[in-house]
Amino acid sequence: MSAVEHRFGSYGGRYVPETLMPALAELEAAWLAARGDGAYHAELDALLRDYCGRPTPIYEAHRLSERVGRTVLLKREDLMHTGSHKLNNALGQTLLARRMGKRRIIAETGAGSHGVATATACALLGIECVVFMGTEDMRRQRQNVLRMRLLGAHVEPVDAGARTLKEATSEAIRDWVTNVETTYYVIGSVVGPAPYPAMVRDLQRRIGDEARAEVLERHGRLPGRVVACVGGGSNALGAFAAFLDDDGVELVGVEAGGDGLTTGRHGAPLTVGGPAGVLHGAMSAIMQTEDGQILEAHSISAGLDYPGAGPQHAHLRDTGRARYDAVTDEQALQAFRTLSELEGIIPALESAHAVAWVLAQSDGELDLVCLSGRGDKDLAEALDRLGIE
Amino acid sequence: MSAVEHRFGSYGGRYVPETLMPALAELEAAWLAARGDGAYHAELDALLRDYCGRPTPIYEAHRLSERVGRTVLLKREDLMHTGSHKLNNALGQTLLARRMGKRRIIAETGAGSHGVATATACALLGIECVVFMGTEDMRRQRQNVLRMRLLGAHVEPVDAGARTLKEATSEAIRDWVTNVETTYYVIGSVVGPAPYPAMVRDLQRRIGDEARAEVLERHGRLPGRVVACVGGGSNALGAFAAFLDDDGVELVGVEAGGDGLTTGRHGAPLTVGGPAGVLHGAMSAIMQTEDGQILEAHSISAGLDYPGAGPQHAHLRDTGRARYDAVTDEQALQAFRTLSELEGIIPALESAHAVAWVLAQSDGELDLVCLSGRGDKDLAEALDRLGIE
Amino acid sequence: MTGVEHIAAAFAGADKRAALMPYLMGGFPDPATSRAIGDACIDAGADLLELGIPFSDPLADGPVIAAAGTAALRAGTTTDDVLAVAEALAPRAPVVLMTYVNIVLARGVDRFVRQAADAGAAGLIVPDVPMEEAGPLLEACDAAGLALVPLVAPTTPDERLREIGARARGFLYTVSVTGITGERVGVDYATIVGRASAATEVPVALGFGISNAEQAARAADAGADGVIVGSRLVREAAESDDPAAAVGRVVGELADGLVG
Amino acid sequence: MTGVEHIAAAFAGADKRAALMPYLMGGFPDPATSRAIGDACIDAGADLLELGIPFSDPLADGPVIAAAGTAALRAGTTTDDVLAVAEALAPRAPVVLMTYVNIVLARGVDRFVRQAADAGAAGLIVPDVPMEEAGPLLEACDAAGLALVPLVAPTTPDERLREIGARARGFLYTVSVTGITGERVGVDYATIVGRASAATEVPVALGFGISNAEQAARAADAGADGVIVGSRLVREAAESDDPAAAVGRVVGELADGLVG
Ligand SMILES: Cc1ncc(COP(=O)(O)O)c(C=O)c1O
Ligand SMILES: Cc1ncc(COP(=O)(O)O)c(C=O)c1O
Repeated sequence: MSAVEHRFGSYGGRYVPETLMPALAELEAAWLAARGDGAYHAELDALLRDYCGRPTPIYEAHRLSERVGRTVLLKREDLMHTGSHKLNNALGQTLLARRMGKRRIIAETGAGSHGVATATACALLGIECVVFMGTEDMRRQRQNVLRMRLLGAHVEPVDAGARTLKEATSEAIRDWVTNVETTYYVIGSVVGPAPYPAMVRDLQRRIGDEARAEVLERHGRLPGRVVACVGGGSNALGAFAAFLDDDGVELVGVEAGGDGLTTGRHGAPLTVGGPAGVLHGAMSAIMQTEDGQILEAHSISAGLDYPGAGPQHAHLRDTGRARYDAVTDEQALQAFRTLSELEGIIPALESAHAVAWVLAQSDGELDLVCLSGRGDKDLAEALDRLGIE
Repeated sequence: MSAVEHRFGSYGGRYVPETLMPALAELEAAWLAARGDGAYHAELDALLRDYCGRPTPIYEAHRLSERVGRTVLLKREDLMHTGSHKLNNALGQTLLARRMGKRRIIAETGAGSHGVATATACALLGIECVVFMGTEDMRRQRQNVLRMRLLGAHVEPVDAGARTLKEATSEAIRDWVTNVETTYYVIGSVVGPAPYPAMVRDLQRRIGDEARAEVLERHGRLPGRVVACVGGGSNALGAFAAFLDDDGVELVGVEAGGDGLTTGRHGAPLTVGGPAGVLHGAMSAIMQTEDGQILEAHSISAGLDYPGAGPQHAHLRDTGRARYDAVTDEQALQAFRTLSELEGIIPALESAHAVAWVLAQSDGELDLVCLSGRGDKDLAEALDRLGIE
Repeated sequence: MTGVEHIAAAFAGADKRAALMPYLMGGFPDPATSRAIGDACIDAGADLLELGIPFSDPLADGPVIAAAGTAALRAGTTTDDVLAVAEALAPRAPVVLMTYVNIVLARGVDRFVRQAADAGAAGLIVPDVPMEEAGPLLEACDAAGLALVPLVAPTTPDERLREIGARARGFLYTVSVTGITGERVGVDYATIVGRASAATEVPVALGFGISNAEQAARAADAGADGVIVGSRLVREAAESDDPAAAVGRVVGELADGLVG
Repeated sequence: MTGVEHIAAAFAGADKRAALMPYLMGGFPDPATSRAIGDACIDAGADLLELGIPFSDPLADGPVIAAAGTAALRAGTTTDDVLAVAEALAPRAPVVLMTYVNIVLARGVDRFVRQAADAGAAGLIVPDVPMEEAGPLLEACDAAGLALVPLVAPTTPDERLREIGARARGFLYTVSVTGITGERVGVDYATIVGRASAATEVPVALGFGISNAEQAARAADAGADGVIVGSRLVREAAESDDPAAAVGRVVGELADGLVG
């Protein structure tokens, strides 16, 4: 059994207050034990199948393929229970928390997908749940706030800074520092101090494993490209992980271009490529000032509205194994509409970034796109911007 | 190959304006041909698998089972693409419409589930779509109105009567009478003139077929009871159909009890059991005055807010093969909350009626409940009534 | 004289190129006024009357007639109220009741037919009872001498048209357009009437979408034995302060168009 | 004299039962005032100063200090501004800079440490750099004579406490509670201080949650070599019209509690 990676090249690490260090060590040990425990996997596998609806299908999007002149396959994480890939991770971690005897779970959320997923897993297992969420995100993802409350979770509003995911994450970490002995912190993406980036990736790599096997079986070959949106980067890394050794498969992470990279109003630290830095416990690509102050990200999509990205992505970028690009709010919005109209699939605004990227390419063959979630949560906001209704 | 049933005992038939009779004959012939055509089934099966996410899982609801003191299995139609069982039928009919060369599709909708499903199928196949919806339903299921519009469908507001499903259906039929040569009418439940009740049942019986096989395999026996909510009755009949010959399996249809059966404000024609009548083209159980005027139904759940039910249900009731009962708005609302809190599954308010019925029973073993849809569409309305937020 | 004979006599005795059959909604705007409208129609030259019994969910009706039915129901109109209107008008002209099947079923086919016949009605039109579902109703009507008038549509294939035509009583209600009742323009009547006439022994009356004297005249030119005008008159009744006079005036214009 | 020596001398020379170390946020409410607050602290009996460089995402700070940092940044405070405040105060008392690792990394570890040392700072606290990540920073600090002060928490196991204690420079920052900075009541200091003292050669300073003279005295009673007071003073600076005077007054009270 391999160790849990702490570093990916020079990225990653564990930059957290001393108070948390023993908790991280305990978590790592528990994860190592669970990872090697058949009973843990059996329970997780059964829930992913019977409760979440895995495996999710691969759908060949005929009309979209026709539009772009090549075959596009969609990995349908939007069909997961609760509506996004986030539950793969939240369920895995919540089962882990129960093994560790924790009776209280906290999480941060941006779009609300991870918050809903965590609240769902906590309801299922009967564990107390507190979700930190920026008040701006509470406004634009109100549907998910209601879902969390109905599921019995407490949504803790965070009113600092831009009132989005960065601030919610900081507040969750502060809560964890304070209540570390009773509390398990379910991080929602491949970010944070070790062992989170590796653990969340492993819990999400089912996306890639399923997709790789299915594409091979159905198409007799691997995809030319695997494309996924990158907020923290968990759906992308979950998809990429299975293909890392397949040199012929291009891996493309699509970040939030916001108003455009030149405006500074975006959420594309990997694409822009400034100096590395530390945010929320790990060294990685981040958006920052010369002095090292973290910048506010901007994206129409709350789940991508984050100035950092997972450390393994920064490493995959530096080594050239994956490439990162950004699409603007406007492109994502149009892709949101295009996929709805052409395929009858309303994607999450996050996932719409990956679709937009595919729509913008003229080359390639056999694109596999991770459709990380459904867009019900984004309807009001997006339709307002699209001028529908 | 058996003929398409026109009558179920004395129920069913084809009570429509002469203008539609040739169209119904054409439809029946097309359906008979499609039903026997491997290519039609191959395309439908592939879409149900890759596009919709079938088979849907059977989930053993542990905490709910503990609460009621026996095992409860949930057939997870809430995990279907678009969020309910309605797409099984809408997709099957839309494929049929394309075979028939129709370029325009109309549908009625109450909760919006069938409207969204039809709009989705039409987007997928590139067919024009008009959905009739009562303005009261447009208000309480606004989320689904937005989804339909985004999918490119035109939502036609119906302002007559109680402004709910009955009026929307009447208006759709009127449109069909007028545009019958170009237009295919996708009815959303096991109602309407023949061949609709039999055709929609056949398209929905996948629910029961999958569930029966899975329960047998996993539990080595059949369920003691199959429980499903009944609006028009398509999810219930889809579930029941596979078990009709299994005498030991009790079949229970749960209607909308509204404010209570004695108040007259409900949607429970099968349970109440007055004289049969004709609504929307078929003889069946309906809610009516002594003079034969159709009464307005009442239910918190837009999808059950209908004064009729499918003719085969009336027949199953009369023959004693199935039984019908009702639960009130308040019971459904509490079940909506209970399932959310105990299992992390937010059911559609329609489906919550079936859950409420199960919660109210003290006897039985191995209940199979058809969870016909997810409750995202009902959040605002239900939380308001529950006093959450 | 049975209802069937009454109708036949009215077609035969019409002093115009085609018999004129106004439609009125029973109980709209209220029972007494609907009776007065019926009288005014007869005074103005109507040869037969079609009298609607309002139904909550009238699938074959266009917006004008549907709204009148809703208003009649809201005002408390019952089936009995409309039968009473029929009874009052029947001595002056054949009254053909028009309603939906659930109204008939609610009091039972036999009882409904008997009461209609007792009230003096001459015929019955039930647009949501096609040939296949008509059996018991046709039997009961035949027994009571009430003419069960079937509808045929432009979509009805020839073969089926002949079957319906063969079973038609009183007249064949020929729908001039696909669709619901309502005023329309520019329809070719000749083909439609020709097809219907070839398929039946009874008179052919054209309805749905005829709203003025010119259209009525065209229908007669096309060979129709009767012309049914509905929405145009119901609209008049709905919009006027003196419904009977207003409807009578329009019926007079229509009658003029059919004379000579 | 190196920073390490400067700190050692301050602990050794403190005229109280424990050295008093106020925390102030550099640049809050503005650079000049924060300097005046530092002076007032020294005037009122502070033995050392902890000087915060504001950071946008201060994970270890409670709401009061976090808000002060946000205000300082919004007012335009830069790292250079705070180094200038340090430079001004350093001649009067050892100044220990406190900031987060990204601020250090942004200008490069070596450059940051050199500039801090050049400004006369005696030590550096970086709460999000635990032992495992401290390597290069410790090396650079040692080379510059700057004391890299580590933190230990109640959750730190004994073995780990000894490892950290062995590598502590200047003093061991002992966190009195799990959690972030902020005022708290009713914590048992004796165990915490005892454990820390047993694990290190350097002085033990207790911080997080100490907000009044009575708590400070209890910390001294428990054997702490130093007492750090933060949120209480920052709150005073935030709420008063004359921050320097107000902070000075509270520091005076705290100092009194540590005398005798
Ligand atoms: C549907 C969906 N996709 C993607 C993301 C971005 O997260 P990640 O980059 O970790 O996949 C989110 C975050 O909320 C999301 O909700
Ligand atoms: C989720 C759901 N379940 C059930 C129903 C009721 O329909 P049926 O009785 O045909 O299954 C609806 C109707 O909209 C629905 O949306």
